[in-house]
Amino acid sequence: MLDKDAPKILEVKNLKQYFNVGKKEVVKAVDDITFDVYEGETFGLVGESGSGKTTTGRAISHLYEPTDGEIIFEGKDVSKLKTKAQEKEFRSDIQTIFQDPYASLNPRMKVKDIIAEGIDINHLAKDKADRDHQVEELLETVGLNKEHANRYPHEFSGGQRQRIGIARALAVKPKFIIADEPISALDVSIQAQVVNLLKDLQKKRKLTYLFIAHDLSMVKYISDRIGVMHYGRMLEIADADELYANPLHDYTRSLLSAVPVPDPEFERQREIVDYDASVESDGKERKLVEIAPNHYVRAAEDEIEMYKSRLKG
Amino acid sequence: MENNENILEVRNLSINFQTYAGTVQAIRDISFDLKKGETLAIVGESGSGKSVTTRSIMGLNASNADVVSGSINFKGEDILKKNEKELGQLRGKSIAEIFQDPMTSLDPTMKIGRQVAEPLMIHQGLSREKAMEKALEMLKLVGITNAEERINDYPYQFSGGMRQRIVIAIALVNYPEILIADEPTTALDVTIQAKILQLMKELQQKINTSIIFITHDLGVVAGMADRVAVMYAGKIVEYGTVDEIFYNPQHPYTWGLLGSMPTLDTNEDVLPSIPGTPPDLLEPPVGDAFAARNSYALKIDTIEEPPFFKVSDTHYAATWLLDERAPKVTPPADIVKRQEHFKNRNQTQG
Amino acid sequence: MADKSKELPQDAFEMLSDGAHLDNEKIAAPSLTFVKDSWRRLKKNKAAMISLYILIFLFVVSFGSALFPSIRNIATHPTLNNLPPRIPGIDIPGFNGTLVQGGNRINAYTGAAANHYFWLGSDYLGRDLFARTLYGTRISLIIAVVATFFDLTIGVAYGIISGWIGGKVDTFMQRVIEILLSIPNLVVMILLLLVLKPGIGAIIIAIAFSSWINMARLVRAQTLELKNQEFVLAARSLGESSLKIAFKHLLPNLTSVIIINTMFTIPSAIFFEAFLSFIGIGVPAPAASLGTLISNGQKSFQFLPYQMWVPAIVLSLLMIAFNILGDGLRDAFDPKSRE
Amino acid sequence: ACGNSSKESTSKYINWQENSQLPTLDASKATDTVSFGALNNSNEGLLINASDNKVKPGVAESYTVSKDGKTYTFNLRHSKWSDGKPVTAKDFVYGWQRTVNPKTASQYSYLFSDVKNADAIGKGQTPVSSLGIKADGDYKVVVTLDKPQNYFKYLVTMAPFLPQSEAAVKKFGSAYGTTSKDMVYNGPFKIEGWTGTNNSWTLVKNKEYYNASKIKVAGVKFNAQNDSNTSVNQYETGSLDEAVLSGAQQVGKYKGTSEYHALKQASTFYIELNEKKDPMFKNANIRKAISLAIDRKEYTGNTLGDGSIPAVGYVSPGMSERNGKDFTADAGTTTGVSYNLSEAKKLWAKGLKEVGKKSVSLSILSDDTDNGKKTTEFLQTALEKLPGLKISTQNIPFKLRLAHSQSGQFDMVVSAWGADFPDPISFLELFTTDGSYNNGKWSNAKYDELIKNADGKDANDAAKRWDDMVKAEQVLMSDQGIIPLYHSVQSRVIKSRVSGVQFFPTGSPYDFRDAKITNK
Amino acid sequence: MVKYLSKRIFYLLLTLFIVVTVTFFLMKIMPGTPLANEAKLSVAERNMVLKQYGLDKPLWQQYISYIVNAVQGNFGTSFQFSDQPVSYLISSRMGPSLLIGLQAMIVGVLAGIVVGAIGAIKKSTWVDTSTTIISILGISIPSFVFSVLLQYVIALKWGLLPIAGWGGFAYTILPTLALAAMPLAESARFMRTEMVDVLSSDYIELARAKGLSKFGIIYHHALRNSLIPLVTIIGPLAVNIMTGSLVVENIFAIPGIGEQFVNSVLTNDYPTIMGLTIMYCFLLCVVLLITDIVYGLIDPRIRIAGGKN
Ligand SMILES: Nc1ncnc2c1ncn2[C@@H]1O[C@H](COP(=O)(O)OP(=O)(O)OP(=O)(O)O)[C@@H](O)[C@H]1O
Ligand SMILES: Nc1ncnc2c1ncn2[C@@H]1O[C@H](COP(=O)(O)OP(=O)(O)OP(=O)(O)O)[C@@H](O)[C@H]1O
Ligand SMILES: [Mg+2]
Ligand SMILES: [Mg+2]
Repeated sequence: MLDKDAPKILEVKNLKQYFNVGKKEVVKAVDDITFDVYEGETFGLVGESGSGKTTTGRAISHLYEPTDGEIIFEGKDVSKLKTKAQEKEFRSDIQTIFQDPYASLNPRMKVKDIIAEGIDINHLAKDKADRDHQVEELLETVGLNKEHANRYPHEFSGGQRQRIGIARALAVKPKFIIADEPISALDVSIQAQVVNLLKDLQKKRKLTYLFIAHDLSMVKYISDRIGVMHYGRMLEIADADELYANPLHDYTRSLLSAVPVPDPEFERQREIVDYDASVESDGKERKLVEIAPNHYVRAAEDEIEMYKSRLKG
Repeated sequence: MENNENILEVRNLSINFQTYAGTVQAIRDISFDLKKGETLAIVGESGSGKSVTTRSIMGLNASNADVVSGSINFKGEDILKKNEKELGQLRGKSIAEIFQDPMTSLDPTMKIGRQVAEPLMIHQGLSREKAMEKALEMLKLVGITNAEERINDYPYQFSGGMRQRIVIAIALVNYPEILIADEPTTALDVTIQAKILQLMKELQQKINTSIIFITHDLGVVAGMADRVAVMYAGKIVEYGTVDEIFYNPQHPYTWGLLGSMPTLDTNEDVLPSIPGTPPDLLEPPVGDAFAARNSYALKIDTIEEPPFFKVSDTHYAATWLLDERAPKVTPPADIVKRQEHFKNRNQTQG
Repeated sequence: MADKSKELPQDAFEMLSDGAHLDNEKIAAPSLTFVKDSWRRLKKNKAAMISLYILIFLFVVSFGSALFPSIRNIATHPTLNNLPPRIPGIDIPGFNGTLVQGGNRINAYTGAAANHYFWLGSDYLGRDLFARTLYGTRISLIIAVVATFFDLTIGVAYGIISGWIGGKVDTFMQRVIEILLSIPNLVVMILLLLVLKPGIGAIIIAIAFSSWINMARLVRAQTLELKNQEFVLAARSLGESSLKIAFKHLLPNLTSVIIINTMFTIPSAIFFEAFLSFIGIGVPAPAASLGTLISNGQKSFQFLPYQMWVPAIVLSLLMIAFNILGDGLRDAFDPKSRE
Repeated sequence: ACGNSSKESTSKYINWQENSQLPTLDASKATDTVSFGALNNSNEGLLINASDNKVKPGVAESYTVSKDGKTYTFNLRHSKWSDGKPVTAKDFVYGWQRTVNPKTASQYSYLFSDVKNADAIGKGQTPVSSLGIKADGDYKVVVTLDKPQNYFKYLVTMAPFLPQSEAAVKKFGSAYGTTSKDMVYNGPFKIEGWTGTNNSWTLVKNKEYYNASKIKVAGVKFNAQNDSNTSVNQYETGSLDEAVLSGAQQVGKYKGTSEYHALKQASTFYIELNEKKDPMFKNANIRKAISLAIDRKEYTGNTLGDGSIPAVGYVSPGMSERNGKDFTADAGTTTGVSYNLSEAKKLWAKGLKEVGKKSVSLSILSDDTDNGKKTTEFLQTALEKLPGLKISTQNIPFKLRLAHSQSGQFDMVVSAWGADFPDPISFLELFTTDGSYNNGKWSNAKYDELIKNADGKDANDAAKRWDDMVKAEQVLMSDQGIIPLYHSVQSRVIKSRVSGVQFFPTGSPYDFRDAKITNK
Repeated sequence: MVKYLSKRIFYLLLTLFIVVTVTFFLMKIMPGTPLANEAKLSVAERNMVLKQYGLDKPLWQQYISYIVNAVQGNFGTSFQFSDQPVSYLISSRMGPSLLIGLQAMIVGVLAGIVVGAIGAIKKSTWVDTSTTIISILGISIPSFVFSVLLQYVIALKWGLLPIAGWGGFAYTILPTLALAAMPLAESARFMRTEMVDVLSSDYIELARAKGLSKFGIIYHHALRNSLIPLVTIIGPLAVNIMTGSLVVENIFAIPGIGEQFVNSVLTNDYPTIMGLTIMYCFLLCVVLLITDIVYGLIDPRIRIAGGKN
C-alpha cells in the first residue's frame, strides 16, 4: 500500500513539550516521543483526550518552542531555521486543519480574505485578479461556489466551514498537512464528505498527512500507519491493518475494544478490555521497541518477550 | 423482552419556534411509542429535532416554543396539558434525564451528595439524612469509588467520566419509569463512553426503566438500542428494530448514515457520503426534505412528501422508493452487503 | 395519504437526472455581515434606539449651537440675574417667568427684565441658562470624548500588548494595573488637580490617568481568549507577523468589547467631572460643565430649583442614554443573544 | 417675607453653626476666628471687647497708663480657673511669655512687638524673662512698651494675650489645648465635648467664673459644617438657633426679617496690581481706569447679593471712629471707588498710550470660594469693556492663593484684609513700600512717611495720629495703590428666642456673656 | 495559602510605598506651608514653625523620616489643627465613615441583589424593564443631587428624619440611603447579568429536570451561583462608597473622614491629605484582598486552586 522506500518527510526525535516549566506544576503534555512520517503517507495519531496529540501537532508546526528533542522536516531542524525566508518556506510547507470549525475562522473576515491570507503573506498572487482567481479555484477544489467568497463564516454550516479551513491550508501549496481532529465536530453525514475530500486531495496533490483523531474507525480507514498516544507518550506504532489485527499494548487493546461499531451483532459480543494506566508509572525504563517489522511498542526490557509471544499467539 | 405495553405514546407532535427570522418548524408531525423496559434510540444529525422532542416529553421546552399539534401520552395522561406544578411532580420522578455535558450539568457550588439527594427530598419527602443515605447507595451503584468520602466533594473534584456517573445517579435515584439520555456520552472518550454505556445497560436491567437514547453515533446505537428512530429535518424518516435498521435499512438517508461511517473493515476508496447540508427549517422544502441531498431522488420527492411505507410490522420508512410505482434501485454496495446478511440470517432463523 | 388525489405528473416516479438537484451548497439567505446583523438587533431594542437618538440630538445640538454666535457668546447681564424660565406664549408655572418666593408665586420679570425671555432662566450673572447648559453639555461631552480617546489608545494598546505577549511581560503589566487600581481614583484626581492648574486640561489628564484601566483589563481578557482561538493559530502557522495579527485578527474581534466599554467610559467620565465640580475642583469659571452648573444650581436649589434641574436633567439624560445604549449594544453584539 | 414661620427649639442651649472646625484651644497657637471665638468665651483677658469699639474690664478691674503711654498697670480682681485655682498676675506673665517664646512657634507673636523686648526674644537674642510684663504681687500686672501704642487696650482683649496656667500647660504637656479636656478655663464658659477633631463642641456655663450668676444661658452648642443649605434647613426646622447665610438667595430670603443680622466685618476685598511683574501697572492712569470700570454697586447688589457693601475706601467702615465720626467719613473721598465707564475708557486709552501698548492680556486670580468665582467672573466681563483688554481668570484654594500672592505669581489678585484690632493702622500698615502684604509692590513716599509718623512720632497724640492715617488713606485712594471692591458682611440668622449675643468686627467674633434665651 | 497571602501582602505594601512616595513628592511640589500669616513673621519665627513640622531639613531626609514614621503609623501633625497628630485625626473620624459606609454597602448590595434577581427571573417583562431603569437611575443621578433631594423632601418637607448631624441611628438613615444608591444600582446590574447567565446554564436545566419548583431552583441553585461572583465587585463598590462619602458626609455634616478630606483639600492641610490618601489606599487594598480571599473561600471551584497559588 505504501511505498516503503519513500523518503522520510518528517522525523520527530525525542520530542518533549512541557508547559509551565519553572512553575510548580509542570504539564508534560508531550513526553519524549519519537516517530517518522514518510512522504505521501497518512500517519494517524490516536489517544484519549489530553494525551498530547494536539500539542504534538502544534510542536511540529513550530507554534511552540520544544522543551527538548528535535523536529526535522525535510532534513532541516525546525527550531533552527535561520532566515526569514527559510521560516516562510517552512510555514507554507506545513499547514494545519483545525478541530473546531467555529473557532478556526475569523468571524470578522470574509471567506475570500481568510483563504487568501497565506497567499498575501507569501506574495503568491500577481495582482488582485490573480488573487481572486486563486481563491475561486480553491473554493471549487473543496466543493464550494465562488459566490461564497464574499460571505462571512457565520453564514456557513460546520462542514462548509471545515472545507473553507482546508482551502485556507491549501492556498500556500503545502506538502504536509496536520489535520487535528478535522471531523470530530461534524455530523456523521458530513464527516464522509470531508474525509473523501482529504483523500482526494492527497492523491491529487501528493500530500502527506498527520491525521489526529479519536474516532478509531475513521483513523484506520484513512491512515497508512497509526501511532497510539497516552499521557504524552507514544505507546505503539504500526501499520493500520497490523495495529487493528494485532494490537500489542494493553492500552491499544483497550481502545480498540471500546470503539463502537455500527453493527448490532458485533456490539452484542463486545467485551471491554480494561487498561490499568498505573503500570506505566512503575518506574521501569521503557522505550519504543520494534517487535515485528514496522511494529513498535513501548516496552521495558523484560516485557519484550511477552509482546513477542503476544504477536505470535 | 418483548413487552407490548406502551408507556409513552407521542402522536402527531409538531413544534415551532418563533424567532426574529420567522417560524422554525423544529419538529413536524412525529409519532412514536416507547415500550416498557425497552431502549429507543433516536438518531439524526444536528438540528434534526432530537432534543426538542425529548424536551417536550420533560415539559422543558423554551419559552418561544409553540406546540402546533399533537399529544404526548404518559400512562394515559397528556403531558402537554399539564401545568408547571404537575410537571414538577413528573420530572425527576417518573421521567428523568441525563444531559449531554457532564462538565456543566452539575451545580458547581453544591456538594455532589446533596445534588443526588435532592430529587429524593423533593419527591419522596425524605429527611436529609435518609436522602443522603440513599444517595450514597446510588453513588456506589454507579461506581463511584470511595463514595462515603466523596459524597462531600464538589463537582470540580471529579473527572468527566465520574461526573457523568453522578449525573446518571441523579437521574436514576428515584427509579424513573422513563430515562431520557440526550447524547450522554458525546463529550467523553471512547473508553469511558464504553464504560458508561455498559453501566447504563446494567442499571436499566436493575430498575427496569425505559430509555430514550439520543445520539448521532450509529455505533453507540447498535450497542444500546432495541428500536431505532431515524430523524431528518424535524421528521422521523424510518423506524424499526435495531436489526432492521442496521441490516435492512430502506431510507436513502439511513443508507447514507450507515455508509458514511466506516467500520473497522471498510476498505472502499471513497466513503459513500451524503452531499450538501441539511435544509433550513425556517422554510422546509416542498416534498421530501431529503430530496436535495438524495442521489436516489425521484421526481415526486420534489412534489409531495412521502408517507410511511410498511416494511414489516415493526419497520416503517418514509421514502417514495418503497412505493410500488417506483423503479427498483440498488443501494450502495455497503448496504447491499448488510441487506444480504439480513436475508441470510432470517432464512437461517426462519 | 393516498386519497389526497393530487395530480401527479406522468414521470413522477422517474429518477431525477443525476446531479442537477444535488447542489445544496448554495446559501439562500442574503448575506448579513456582523455589523448589519448587530444593527438589526439593536434596532429591535426600542430603549437603545431612543437613547441613540437622544445622544445624537444632544451631540448635534450642543456642538451645533457653537456655530451660532448668538448662543456661543454667553453675555452676562448682572441686572438680569436669577430669572426663572420664561418661554414666550407659554403660561405654565415653571415656564412663564414666575417663581415661588416666600410662599407666593410672583413674576420675576419686572423692571429691566420685563422684555426679556430666558427659555430656561438665567443664572447669578444673568447669563442665559439655555446657552450655558448647551455649553456645559459640550464641555462635558468633550471631556468624555477625550477620556474615550485615552481609553481607545492607552487602554486598548495596553490590553492587547499585555494579553498577546503574555508571560512575564503580562504579569508585570497586570501588577502595574493592580497597583493603579488600588489607588482610589478620586485621590489621584485630587492630587493631580492640586499640582496641575485647575481646568479642562487637568481634568482630562486626571481622567486619562485612570479611565483606561478598565478597558485594558477587558481587552486583555478578551485577547487572552482570542489568542488561543484556532483562527489566530492558523494565522501564526501561516507565518503572519504579530503586528498584522493584532490588526487583522485581534482588533476586529475586540471591537464589540471596545465599543461597549466605551459606552460606559463616557458616562463615568462625565459623572466624575461633575463630582469634581461639586467638591470645587472642576472646570474653572467662566467655562462650565454640566457638573459645575449642577453644583452651582444645587446651592440655591430651594430658591431657584430650575438652576439645578435643567443641567441635572440633561446630565441624567446623557447618563441614562449612554448606559442603555451600552446595554443595548452589548446585547446586539452578543451572538448568544440571537433570538 | 415670611422667614418667621420657622420652628424654634426649646432647648436651654443655644445651637450655633460655624462654617469651619475648631483647630485649637491653645491661645498661643490660635490663628483663626473660630479658635478666637471659643477662647474668648471660655477665657477672660485683662480687658474684654465691648460694643462700639470700646473695652470693658475683664480680669483687670481697672488699669492706668503712664503719661508717656509706655507703661500700663492692670489691677486684677480675685477670680478662679475652672479647676478652682486662683487666676493671678503670674498667669498673664506666663501666658505672654509662652506666646513670645520662639520655642512655642506662635504665629501671632508679632502682636506683641511693641511690648518691651518682644522682638528680641522672638529672635532668640534675649531670654524670655526679659519681656516687658511683670507681676507685682498676685494681683497687679505691669506692662512696659517700647513705644507708646494707641491701640494697646484692644490688643489685650485678644486671645494671644489671655492668661495661661503654667500648672495646666505642664500637666497636659503636648496635649494642652488639643481637646476640651486638656485645658483650663477662666472665662464665663467652659468647653466640653471637643475631641480635637470632631465637628462639635459646647460652651457650658463655668461655675467658677466670678460673674457666674450673670450668665443667663446654660451654654452654646457649636456645630461646624460648611454646607450652607444644610445649615439653613436645620435652622428652618429649629435644630439650629443660628446659621451663617451664604449667597444672594439665602440672604434674600431672610433680609428684612428680625432674624437677619448683617454683621460688619472689619475686612475689605481689593485688587492688587502686580507692578513688579507687569510694569504697566506703574502707570496710575491704568490703575485708575481699571478701578473706574467696576460698578461696585451692581456687583455687590446683584452678583454677590450676600449683604456685602460696596467699598467706600480701603479701611473698612464702622470699625473705628474719632469724636463720633467714622474713619471713612473723615477720609471720605469717592476717588478710587467710583464707577464711570467712559472716564475709565479715556484713562485706559491714555494709559495704554503712555506705556506703549495696544492690547494686553491679563489674568485675574482669586479664591475658589463661591464669592471668589463670582468675583472673577464679574470682573472679567466688567474689565473686558476696556478696549484691548483681555482677561482670563483663575480660582484656587485660599492658602494656595496666598502663596501665589506672596511670591508674586499673578497679574491681578483679589485679596482681602481683615483687621486684627479695631484701629485703621491695622489696614494701613500693609501698603508701605516694604509692607509684608504689599504684594503689588505699589510704593509711595508720602504714604510711607504718614504711616511712619502715625506709628512713631505721633503715636501718643491721638489727634495727629488720626490725621496721619486719614491722609494716608487719601493718598492710597487717589493714587489707586490698590483697587478696593467691597467690605464683607457676615450674614447670619438668629432665632428670636436668642438675644444679647454681642458681635465684633475684629478678634473674637462673638461674646455670649450677655446672651439670653426666652422660650415662648 | 500562606504563600499566596504573603505575596499579596507584599504587593499591598509595594502599592502603599509607591503611593506614599508619589504623594509625598507631589505635596512637595505644592506651594504653601503651615503658616497662616507667613509674611508677618520674622525669619527666626518662621524657621521655628517650619522646624516644628520638620520642614527645615533637606527633602530626602524629610522623605525618609516620613516613610519611617508612616511605617509606625505616624503621619505627622496637621497644619490645620495645631499639634493634632494626623493619625489621631483620622482614627477619631473613622467611626462614622465606616458605620455609614458599611450600612450603605449592606443596604445597597442586599437591595441590589433582590432587584437584580427579580429582573433576571422576570427577564424581558415590564418588571425587568423597571428594575433596569431603577439601576440605571441609581448610576445616573449624582450623589450630591440625590442627597439634596433626600434631605429636602424627607427631612425638610416631611420632617421624618433629622436633616443633618450626628447622634444616633436616625441620623444615619438619610446618608446611608444617599450612599446606597450607587451600590444598589451596580450590584443590581451585576446580579441581573450574572443570574440571567446562571439561569440559562446546564445545571439549572438539570435542576428543572429533577422536578425542583421554581422557587427551589432559584433558592438552592441560581442564587448561590450568582452571588459568588458578586463578591468580586465589592472592592469597586467600596471605592464608590468612599468617593460618595466625600460629598454625602459634607452635605449631612457627618464628622467622618470624607468630610475631613474635603476640608483638608480646601485648607491645604498637606499632612492630613497625605495621611488620608494613604489611609484610603490601604483600606481599598485591604478590601480587595479580603474580597479575593472570601471569594476563594466561598467558591469551591477555586478554593483549592487559590490555596495552591
Ligand atoms: N498551553 C498550555 N499550557 C498548559 N497546559 C497545556 C497547554 N496546552 C495543552 N496543555 C495540556 O497538555 C495536555 C495535552 O493536551 P493536548 O491538547 O495536546 O491533548 P489532546 O490529545 O489533543 O487532547 P484532545 O483530544 O482533548 O484534543 C493536556 O493535559 C493539556 O491540558
Ligand atoms: N429555543 C429555540 N428557539 C429557536 N429554535 C430552536 C430552539 N430550540 C431548538 N431550535 C431549533 O430546532 C431545531 C431542532 O433542534 P434540536 O435541538 O432538537 O436538534 P438536535 O437534533 O437535538 O441537534 P443536536 O444534535 O445538535 O443536539 C434546530 O433547528 C434548532 O435550531
Ligand atoms: Mg486536541
Ligand atoms: Mg440535541
